[in-house]
Amino acid sequence: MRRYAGLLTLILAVALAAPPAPAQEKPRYGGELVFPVPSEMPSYDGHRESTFGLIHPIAPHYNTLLRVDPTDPTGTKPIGDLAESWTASKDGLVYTFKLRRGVKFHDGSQMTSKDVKASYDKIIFPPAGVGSERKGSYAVVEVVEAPDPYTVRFRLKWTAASFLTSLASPWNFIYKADILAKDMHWYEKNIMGTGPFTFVEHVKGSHWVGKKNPNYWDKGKPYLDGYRALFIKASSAQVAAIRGERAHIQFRSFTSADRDNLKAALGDKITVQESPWDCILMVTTNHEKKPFDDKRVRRALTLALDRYEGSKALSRIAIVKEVAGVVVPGTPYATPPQELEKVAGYWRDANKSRAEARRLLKEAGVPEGFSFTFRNRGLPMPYEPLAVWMIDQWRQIGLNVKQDVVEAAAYFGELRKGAFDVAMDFQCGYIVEPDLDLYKFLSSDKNPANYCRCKDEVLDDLYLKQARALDVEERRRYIRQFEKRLLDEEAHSFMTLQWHRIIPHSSKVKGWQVTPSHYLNNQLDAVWLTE
Amino acid sequence: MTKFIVRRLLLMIPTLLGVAVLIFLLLRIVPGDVVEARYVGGQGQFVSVEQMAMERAKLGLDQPLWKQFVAWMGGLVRLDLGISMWTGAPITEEIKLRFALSLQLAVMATIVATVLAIPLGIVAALKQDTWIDYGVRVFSIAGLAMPSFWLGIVFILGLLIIFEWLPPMVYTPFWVDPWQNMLQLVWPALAVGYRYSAVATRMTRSAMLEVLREDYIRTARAKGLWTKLILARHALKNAILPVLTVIALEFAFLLGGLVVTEQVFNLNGLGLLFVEAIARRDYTLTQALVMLVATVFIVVNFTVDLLYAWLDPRIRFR
Amino acid sequence: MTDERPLLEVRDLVKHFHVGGGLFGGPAGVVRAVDGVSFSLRRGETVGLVGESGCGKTTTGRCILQLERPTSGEIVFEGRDLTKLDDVELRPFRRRIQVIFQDPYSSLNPRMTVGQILAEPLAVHGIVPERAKRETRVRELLAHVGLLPQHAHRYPHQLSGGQRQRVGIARALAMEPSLIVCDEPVSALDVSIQAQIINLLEDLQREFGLTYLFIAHDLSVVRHISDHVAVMYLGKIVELADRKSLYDDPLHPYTKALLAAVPIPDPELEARREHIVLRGEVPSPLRPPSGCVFHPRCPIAIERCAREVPELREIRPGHGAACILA
Amino acid sequence: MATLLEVRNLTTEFVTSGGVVRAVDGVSWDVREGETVALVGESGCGKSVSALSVMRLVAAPAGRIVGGQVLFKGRDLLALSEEEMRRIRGREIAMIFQEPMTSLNPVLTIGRQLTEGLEIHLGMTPPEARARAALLLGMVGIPDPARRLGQYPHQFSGGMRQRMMIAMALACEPSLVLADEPTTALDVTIQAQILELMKDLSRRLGVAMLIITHNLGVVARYADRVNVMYAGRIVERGSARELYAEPRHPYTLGLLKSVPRLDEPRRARLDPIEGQPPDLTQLGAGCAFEPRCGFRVERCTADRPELRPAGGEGHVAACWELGRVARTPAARVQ
Repeated sequence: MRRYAGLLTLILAVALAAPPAPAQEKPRYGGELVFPVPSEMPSYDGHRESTFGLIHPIAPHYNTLLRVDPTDPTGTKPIGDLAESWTASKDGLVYTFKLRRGVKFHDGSQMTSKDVKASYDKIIFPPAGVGSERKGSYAVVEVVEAPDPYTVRFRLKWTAASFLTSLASPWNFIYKADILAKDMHWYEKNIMGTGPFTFVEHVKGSHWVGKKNPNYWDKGKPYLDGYRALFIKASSAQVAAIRGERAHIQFRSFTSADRDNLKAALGDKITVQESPWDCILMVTTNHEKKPFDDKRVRRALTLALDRYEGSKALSRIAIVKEVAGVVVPGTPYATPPQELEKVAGYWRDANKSRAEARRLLKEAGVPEGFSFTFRNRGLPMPYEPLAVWMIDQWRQIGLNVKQDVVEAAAYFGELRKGAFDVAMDFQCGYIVEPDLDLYKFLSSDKNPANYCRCKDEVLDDLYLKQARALDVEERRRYIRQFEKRLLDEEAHSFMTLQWHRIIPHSSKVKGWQVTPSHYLNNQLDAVWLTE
Repeated sequence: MTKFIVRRLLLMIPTLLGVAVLIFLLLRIVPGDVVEARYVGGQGQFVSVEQMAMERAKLGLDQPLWKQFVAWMGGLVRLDLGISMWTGAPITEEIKLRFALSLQLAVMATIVATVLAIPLGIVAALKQDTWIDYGVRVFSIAGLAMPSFWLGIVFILGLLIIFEWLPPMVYTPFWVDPWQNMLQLVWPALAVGYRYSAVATRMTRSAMLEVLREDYIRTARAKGLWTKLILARHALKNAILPVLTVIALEFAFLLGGLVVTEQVFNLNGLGLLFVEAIARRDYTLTQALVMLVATVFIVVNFTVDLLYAWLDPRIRFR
Repeated sequence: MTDERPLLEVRDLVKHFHVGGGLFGGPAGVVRAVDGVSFSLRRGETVGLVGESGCGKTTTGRCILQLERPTSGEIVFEGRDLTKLDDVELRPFRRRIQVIFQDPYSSLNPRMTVGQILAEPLAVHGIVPERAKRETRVRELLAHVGLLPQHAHRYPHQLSGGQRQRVGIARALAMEPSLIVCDEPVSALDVSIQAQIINLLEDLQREFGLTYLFIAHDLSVVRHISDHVAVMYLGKIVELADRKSLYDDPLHPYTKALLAAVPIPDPELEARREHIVLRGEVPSPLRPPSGCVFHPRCPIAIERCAREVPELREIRPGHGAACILA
Repeated sequence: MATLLEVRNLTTEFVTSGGVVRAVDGVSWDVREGETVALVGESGCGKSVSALSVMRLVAAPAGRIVGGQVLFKGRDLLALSEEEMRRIRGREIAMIFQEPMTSLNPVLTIGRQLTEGLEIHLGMTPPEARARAALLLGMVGIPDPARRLGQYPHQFSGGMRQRMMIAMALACEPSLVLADEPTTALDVTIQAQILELMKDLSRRLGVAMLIITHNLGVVARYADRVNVMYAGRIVERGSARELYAEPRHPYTLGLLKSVPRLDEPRRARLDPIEGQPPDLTQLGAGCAFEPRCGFRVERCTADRPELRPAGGEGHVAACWELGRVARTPAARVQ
């Protein structure tokens, strides 16, 4: 097992270090990429939905204004998609984009700036009765302008470090303005994009088929003749599909056990790509419940968790691995390990942490054997193993914790009502960007999705500061401060372990790079099959 | 007889109404709703309370319960199932394909079960307490002991390891490509049918044993009839009645969906849809599915009664 | 027979069953199982109720036992009209009227020993509350019905038919009843055993001053055991008399036919006897014939019989018959 | 009259949880052409099993015929193949059962159940068989036979069903009918009808009959000769007149004395046979009736008496104390 772990680290290192498709290999044309999708989209409208079940089958039909560089393993570098180039004003409040020419919708019509404007207006300023999932994350935008057919201009209310990245959101499909003008809901049930693949069919619960767009603006692409997404809910059936070579790749993640089985069965026919995953389970305390209003108690809770040992054990059985702060490790704003080790709960010496935790509890007047209920969401992976681990960790500092599992769909309703002492919470990013990752921890009155029922103006202020800091180093500093305050000093919420994404795919699949987000890199324009 | 049929048909209305009220209320007692399920969790942090209220209003979830119920009933009366709260698509469209699959699987599994159960049951009864009987009993107990999804996994692994082959992953309707269709469905039908045959086999065996002990069988033998004729004409028609009930109820259960088996074979059937509809708090879809399954049960029951009457004159001429 | 007031008086008892019908139709009908039956039992005597299956004799018994609530009529037992009492008020009376069934096997719990079967009612009704005394009482009861103490440990299936019927009798006796309804108590038993049980019933009657309503279809048995006999046909009593008068000189043509139909175990006599064989079968109580219900099968029926319903009238002192020609 | 059926030393055993039971223990009896013979006894004495053994319908595997011969028209039925035996059943020897309610198949029409024997044994075409079936129903006194053929057993009353059973038994004009308690389940007036019908038909068609019953009255009225069975053996046989007038076996005597009779003055008290019927798994070496017998002597416990002459022509009884029984005043029953 130890030997194996070493091997995994090696695979991981390779995966993170080098793109899997070396430049010298010449892409081959043709073939149909088949991939299982573990979830299915409710509607087709990316602006409205939030499941990867939409991105995986639908992203290949569309382009976005910017996109995340598909060859960047950190998934953080915005590059142009429909935008050919862009400039930002000195004050950082105006962004001007030049669009590519000759981009056509699948119906043959030309894509122009009015389509981009209409799409972003729908996302940022939806008319009454139109749902937009991410309206809140574009609060900075004052107006979107289309001064000429190939220019789009965004005017911002304040400076935003993350603005370009946020335009690379995989959700922000560019729709056709004429269609939106007639029916804002049209895209919920129809597909009409500019992407590398055109829509063929969708059979509910069964599959989704796309075929090559011969008139794609990026000449020479896509390489595939088409793709077929199979909606397969059971992971065993997904694994069987890969195992039986009925499918090439599943873009979300498998477990380490699945990876090992596939590798054992198919050997070289399987290539494994892994990455830290921009999803994390964290613990939220309810400040309205005693003694969790006392930060000494909250700190004790996080100090009790020996994350380094936990990582070793849990990574074998659950889809978690990396010990991380508020930002995914390996990405530009991630906390360097030596700094992370200074944060409470991340000390290398677990005994020291536990002693400190016990001291804090004693100081706060929490008796030995104090018992409380830990609310957990009724999902097996990775909620269950993590909770079991934490309860054991807490037992070691003299706390007696009972788990109370609530069915998944009812769970957050309960949290919102504050019906808990300490609870599991969850955050998953579609792009690695501190604005998205930290927003969760704003005061509860600013973000009701922060269930701590707490107010922390210092954190709110730090959030704004990092969001507006255009200098990378300055922004890093604020993020570190934010992290120190959130996880250590106040410990309103604290992290468990970073999820870990494992993609064992057919070795025939080339031109696809794993990133920390399973929402990214699904346009499939550069993906090809060796045979 | 006509009166009997009309009466039974009319009795369906209060039964279904009762089911409707029950499922309507049960769904709303469970915490959480479709808007919650959709926007909260993962990335719901950017969704405002106002937007959630708007979504609820759009789905009519802000209406008083009785109004929601009346609206639903009104639709049902017009045979309009409404739209799914989750996908926004008409429920008929959501159910259609899955129903076709579940129906076909149920029919096939029932055929498998019947084809296995009736001959095996008869043979076991005729050869009571011989090794043939024990063999049949072991076979059927094994069927009961093995969950069909487990048998399904064994099938899949077997096919994969021995033949390096997997059944098709995607459902092809029978009328489009019968061969592909069969290649996919024959395995789950065997796995499920085998399991369901167990009960029917035992029922056939015991019914047959019971009938063979009846006085009228002795009368038939005393008349000097051939053994085969006694079995076919005198015994089977009597023994088949309880078997029929078992098989019909199994058929109704099968049609209600086989959640785990569907997952194992990746079948796009009603079972998974059902589970997902409930998990997503898709009230309209769940309600429609419950009504569908309830109707199926009632209709199957009714059909069994009619078959009973057809096979058993004591009921027909009551 | 010392007490002048009858122990039980049944007046104009009617029991109708509704069949079919229901929420949305189906052929509804009324079965007139018992249609105006009156008779009385004096303390210590036995009244035999004879008739063919479906004549209403068992339903009459069930009404007296309050297992069925009569449609109308009175059942006066020990001075109280049972039909007017509610369940609570009935309870003491239920104990005082016991029943012996035809098939003792199906009326005995197969999972209880004879001792338990007999002790249970003693405990439940608080007749013998102490456990130790109950055992003594069970032994006493077994002795009364001619069983041995060790039979208390047997299960019903370990007993012969006659022994089971003895247990059934002991169970009825345990309640210290004044009236026992015997519903075909010997017809399921072997010939050689029937006589034992009949003798036992007679002995018990003398010893405990019991009153029997003896329901049976076997006319010779009824003759042996009864003081008075009522003959029923299609829900009605067609003839009612003391034993001697009824058997020696039956008045109703139905009674005559019944008596003639009973084969006598004497080939010489049988060869000489005149055999009246009744035509047809008992009509359905759903649609009883008009007039005298017996007229379609009656060998002496005249045209009037189809119109007039004959009343049970006293033809001779203490001998009534419901026939206009009697 | 020639002997039609002769049963010699027939022995039939059943395997029960209590051990092997000899339900029929070396029994011999015969039926002559056109005659009515009775087999009388209480439940479990082996009278029904005797008849079923003749038909070779003893329910296997629990029951099996272990010895003896059944000579029918000179052929030993026990030596026939199953197919040969099948051709005899219903064609040469027919059987009528006790329970008309359960002995007819509830899901087949009366017509179907009547015609199938005709089609198989007599090779009739369906229309021919149907015509004959209607005729048969008429013969057994079922009105409107053509319509009734299309009906089901539950639409018939008990008496009508038993008529139907008789019609079925007589369908192929057999030479022998075995009637197992044919009237026990019926009401007195119907019982009389059915017995009259059977007697009449047997006389008219010249069919020999074996009537199995526990009812001594029925026997007295209809049988020419009587066999009394007790615990699997025949204990007395004789002509009906002699057997009733001068019973020689204590059991026969006891039976006759224990029933109340309408033709005699009411007795104050019945004379039952004391004790319980024997448990066939617990039989000793002696006479099975010994524990209940008022005439028993020492010898009865050890030695089983065989049938021996007990009076007139063909009157035999199996008792060591025949003489004493004969001298008992009560033995002259009337």
